[in-house]
Amino acid sequence: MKFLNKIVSFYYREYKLNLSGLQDILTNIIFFFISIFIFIFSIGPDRETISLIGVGILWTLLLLSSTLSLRKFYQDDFENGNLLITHLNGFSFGFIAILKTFSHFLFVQIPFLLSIPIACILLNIVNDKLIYLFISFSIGSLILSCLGSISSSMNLMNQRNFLLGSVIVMIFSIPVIIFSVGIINMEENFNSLINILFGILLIVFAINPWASGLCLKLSLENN
Amino acid sequence: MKFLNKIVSFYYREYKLNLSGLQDILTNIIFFFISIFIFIFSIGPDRETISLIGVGILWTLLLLSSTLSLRKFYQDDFENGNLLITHLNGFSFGFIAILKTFSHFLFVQIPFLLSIPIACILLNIVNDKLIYLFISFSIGSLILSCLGSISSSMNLMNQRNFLLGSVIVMIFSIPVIIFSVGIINMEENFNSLINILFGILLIVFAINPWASGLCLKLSLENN
Amino acid sequence: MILVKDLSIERSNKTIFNNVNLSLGSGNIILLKGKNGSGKTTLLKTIVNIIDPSSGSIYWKGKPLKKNLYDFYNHTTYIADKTSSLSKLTVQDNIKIWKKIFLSKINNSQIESILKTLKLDNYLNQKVSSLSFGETKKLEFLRLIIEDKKIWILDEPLSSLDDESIDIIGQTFQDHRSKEGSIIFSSHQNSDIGVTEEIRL
Amino acid sequence: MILVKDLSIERSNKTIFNNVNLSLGSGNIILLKGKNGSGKTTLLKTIVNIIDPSSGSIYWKGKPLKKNLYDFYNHTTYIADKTSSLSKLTVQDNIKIWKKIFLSKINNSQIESILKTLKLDNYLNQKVSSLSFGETKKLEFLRLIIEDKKIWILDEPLSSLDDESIDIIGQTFQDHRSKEGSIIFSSHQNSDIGVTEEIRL
Amino acid sequence: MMFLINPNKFNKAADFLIKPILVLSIILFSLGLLFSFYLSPEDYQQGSTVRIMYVHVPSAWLALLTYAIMTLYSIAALAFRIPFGFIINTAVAPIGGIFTLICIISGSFWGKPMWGTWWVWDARLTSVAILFIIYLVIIFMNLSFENRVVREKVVAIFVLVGSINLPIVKFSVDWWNTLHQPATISKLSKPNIDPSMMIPLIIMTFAFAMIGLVIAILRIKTEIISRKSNLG
Ligand code: HEM
Ligand SMILES: Nc1ncnc2c1ncn2[C@@H]1O[C@H](COP(=O)(O)OP(=O)(O)OP(=O)(O)O)[C@@H](O)[C@H]1O
Ligand SMILES: Nc1ncnc2c1ncn2[C@@H]1O[C@H](COP(=O)(O)OP(=O)(O)OP(=O)(O)O)[C@@H](O)[C@H]1O
Ligand SMILES: [Mg+2]
Ligand SMILES: [Mg+2]
Repeated sequence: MKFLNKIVSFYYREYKLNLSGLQDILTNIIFFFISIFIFIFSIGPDRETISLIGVGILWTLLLLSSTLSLRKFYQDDFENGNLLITHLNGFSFGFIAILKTFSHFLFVQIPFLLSIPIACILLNIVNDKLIYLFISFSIGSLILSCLGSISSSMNLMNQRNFLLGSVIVMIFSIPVIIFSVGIINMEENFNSLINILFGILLIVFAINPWASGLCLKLSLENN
Repeated sequence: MKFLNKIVSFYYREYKLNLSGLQDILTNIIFFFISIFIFIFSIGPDRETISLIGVGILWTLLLLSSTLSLRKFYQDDFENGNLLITHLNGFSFGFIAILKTFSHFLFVQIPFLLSIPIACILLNIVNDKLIYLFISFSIGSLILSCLGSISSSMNLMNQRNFLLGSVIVMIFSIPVIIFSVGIINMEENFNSLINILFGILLIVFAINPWASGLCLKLSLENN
Repeated sequence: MILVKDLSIERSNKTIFNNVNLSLGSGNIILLKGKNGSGKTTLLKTIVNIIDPSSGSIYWKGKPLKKNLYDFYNHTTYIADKTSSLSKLTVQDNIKIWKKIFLSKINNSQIESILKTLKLDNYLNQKVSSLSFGETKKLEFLRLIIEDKKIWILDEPLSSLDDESIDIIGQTFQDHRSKEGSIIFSSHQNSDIGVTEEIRL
Repeated sequence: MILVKDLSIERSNKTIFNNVNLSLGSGNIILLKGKNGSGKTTLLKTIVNIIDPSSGSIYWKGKPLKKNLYDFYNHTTYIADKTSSLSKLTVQDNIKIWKKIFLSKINNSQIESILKTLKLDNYLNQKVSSLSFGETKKLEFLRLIIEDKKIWILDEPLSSLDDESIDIIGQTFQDHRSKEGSIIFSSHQNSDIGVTEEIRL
Repeated sequence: MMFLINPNKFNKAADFLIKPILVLSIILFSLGLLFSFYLSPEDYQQGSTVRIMYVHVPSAWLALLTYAIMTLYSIAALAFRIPFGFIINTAVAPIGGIFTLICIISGSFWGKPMWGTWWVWDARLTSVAILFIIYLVIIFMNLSFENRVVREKVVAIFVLVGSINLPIVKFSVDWWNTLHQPATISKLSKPNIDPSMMIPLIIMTFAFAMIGLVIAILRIKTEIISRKSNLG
């Protein structure tokens, strides 16, 4: 009970923090929409092509904008000592990683997921695909959050080369992207593909607390 | 002479900060190419489609990279007091803004511009467009640097209305980019279009030191 | 309750200190002294298990610390030499957040009275980033009251404070001691704050 | 050389201080004292023209400061209450950068000897982020030597330093004074560091 | 064979072997150049551009081989706690990266006359490009992580995960219908390639391998030294 309460208050804190960083989220979303406009303009008014590549574009933009927010993942908490406080407050580093991953999903990815319907209208993606899109996007963005957690905790130990973490995330997300784009275009065996995606999610989800936790501990030790 | 020397050492410092060597520039470039890969993976290997949206992809990535680095623009220097030191070292705030904008252009945008020719090979963009592309990209990225300077200096003030302001500045980049994307596809009146782009550059370039300088001064005052 | 035995620490192959022993019982106030770079912060961090010692061991209630870590954390407040309040939020918001995350049972009037003694009551709606250095530091001490733990581990709590505030902190230390609490803190200053033991590094 | 006349400052409609007067001539060492939040940092920031005063004026060499700002900056080193060294870089890199940006004519052997007296010579290749709090603070003082200016404006230079380092700083202050330099600094501590005037806020 | 997993033994073996290998590599390389530029025939379809093959194919093979070696050593290092594996990873990655780069560049120069473009997004080319990026990331990880113990583990894990890409590179031509030349030599029983091209190819492959080996030995030796003095 006490533990549950602590988790709730953890999210209260995250909420307060993210709200004050509203600008970052807005910047991400604006980036997202500007990019969509860019594509629409560069392709021209040919609606066929747009809807053909729309899903791919959405996926790429999802990935890119989650790299945009990677720096926020642990960096701030690490620098102002709140990572340590949270640990001393009774959360193991692995568990902090899980909490933070969800928080990233909640406060960064969800706003995106919500803007997907609008993006679909712009990109002329037919309505009956929307539900597939949504499911695959939710799973995919959770995967991205997990990968992001790992790479940005690694980045704490490597304060010089910030982009390296993002590059690693992106390499690992290539298979995810291939599968997820495939899902939309192969409606018949939707289920088996989504299962694969789900499998990937489970794997990264299991690795995440272990890997991120280790990196967090080491980076605090060396600070 | 002394002043010139100081400018040189300003860039020495920026260099040390931004790039702890060649590897950082290279990581930047890798990031760029991986993003291209991801686009290709999600869109599919069809050469026609790729060359159709190739320019769009490049612009999106340019936008992404400058959004990614927005936070580095003034935030770090502001927080660790180096903004103040630079000012006390004899640079007015407006001039600091100019220097910083160029530094952003140098260390963030230039690596991109340099990798554009290779990217064009990968994206199957025909050679004779390359020169147009290059010109419009150079101007466009300078515009983005100026807008980035304004918006991230506004962001320093950390007050709700200014947060919104910085987002609005971001929105200004929409017409610029859309316009520049258009340039490539309208080769006939390239010259007149590039002149318009150049005009926009001059305007933001003139506003930048004034607006950013003011924001920097105010944010230091209220810190 | 805390027992440190023959603790040695190396970092990047440099020995920082060797064979430190200390024991912190209830009602003790231990002052760590030493030159800059002598390893005070390192020692305190080792006690809260952020840094692994090269040799030696730490016990909590007779058991090795690592075995019993979260129970130890449950009884400990650690305040580092940097402040942890969120500078973008107001003082009030920070207090609210602390109250939530530490599941504090302190009621508001108590907090108000403490804020008043610390002279922070006028700044409730001010952003932490615009507080003076000392005020941020004093704000940090609120955590001691909000967390309400037995053991306080404080890194340079007295630096940058005016004499009046130091007296208030000293008062708080004595209160805590009379409630069987224990404190270990580092400082460069000599103030008579009721220290029961002094350890030099 | 610096003359502050009837300076008052308000922030967010709160008066922080009223009618402060001071004059800093060559060879003067002024100590600012006052409680936490009394406005010491604010006063120093006003003197270096980061904060605009609500009323009153500041003169530099007889002329209003604003008219003559960059000449003033040319003669002034300001060290704030936060450190400005870049924590990702090593001590050596930081020194190198400072030497470049301040166009310093100090040669390396001089810097080495200062590093030795400050006991920082062993840390040249260590990242600033892994230095102890006091060591970072001492590193900051190198700027005084590297910049080599007439007027030093220092915000709480003595906090978190051990007695030995404080003595060294005191020595440096006296040296500077004998070279007709002037210093204004704030502190909560009472150390006999050769202060010529004390101002209470 | 202990010299393959023990730094000290490796050092001794390397001191003994390095000169012969160096000599051998010089001989093989000049021989290979001679063969591929003067003694081998032009292809009736491709003309003299076929000579690119003698650079392209060996470098491609060695790029793959290097990664395979790194994978094996990563397994050894992680599963059997043989720290020599970490040394190999650090030392050998740049060599593999350079081979991959040579493969890509020579392939592009070959592709321009053959396919009409420098680059197409077919499965083999894409997977090789990813291989190159994986090499680069490994190199940069080695350069930029500060904590050596963590860095080595992270790199080794990354090498292992990245090895999924290896079979994709190798078999992409069989699995998918691609533009790229299918394997010709792998069918050992009956190579459908002319012996006059086969000989220079094999000589060049060995020459490349020997050159790579010389650089690798030197890099491994410096790596061992820097680990001992704890500089890295
Ligand atoms: C940038 C473009 C290219 C890349 C990245 C590339 C990559 C590779 C790789 C990785 C291999 C080794 C495959 C294996 O061991 O089975 C290979 C072999 C080969 N490549 Fe390429 N290649 C490229 C372009 C070309 C072109 C344009 C041609 C000629 C039309 C070509 C002809 C060959 C041949 C004949 C082999 C030997 C196949 C064998 O005998 O197994 N490649 N290439
Ligand atoms: N990661 C590290 N690598 C190498 N040396 C380190 C590392 N972290 C700390 N040190 C060194 O350990 C020593 C002890 O540091 P510590 O912060 O414990 O000192 P301290 O007693 O708290 O000093 P102060 O009074 O200045 O706060 C310092 O000399 C510091 O440079
Ligand atoms: N932007 C602001 N808005 C409102 N009040 C402010 C602002 N900035 C500073 N203050 C207030 O001004 C007062 C003076 O702050 P200052 O930092 O000058 O104090 P100080 O004398 O340096 O204290 P310390 O000894 O703690 O460093 C503080 O009470 C602070 O809360
Ligand atoms: Mg300390
Ligand atoms: Mg102050």
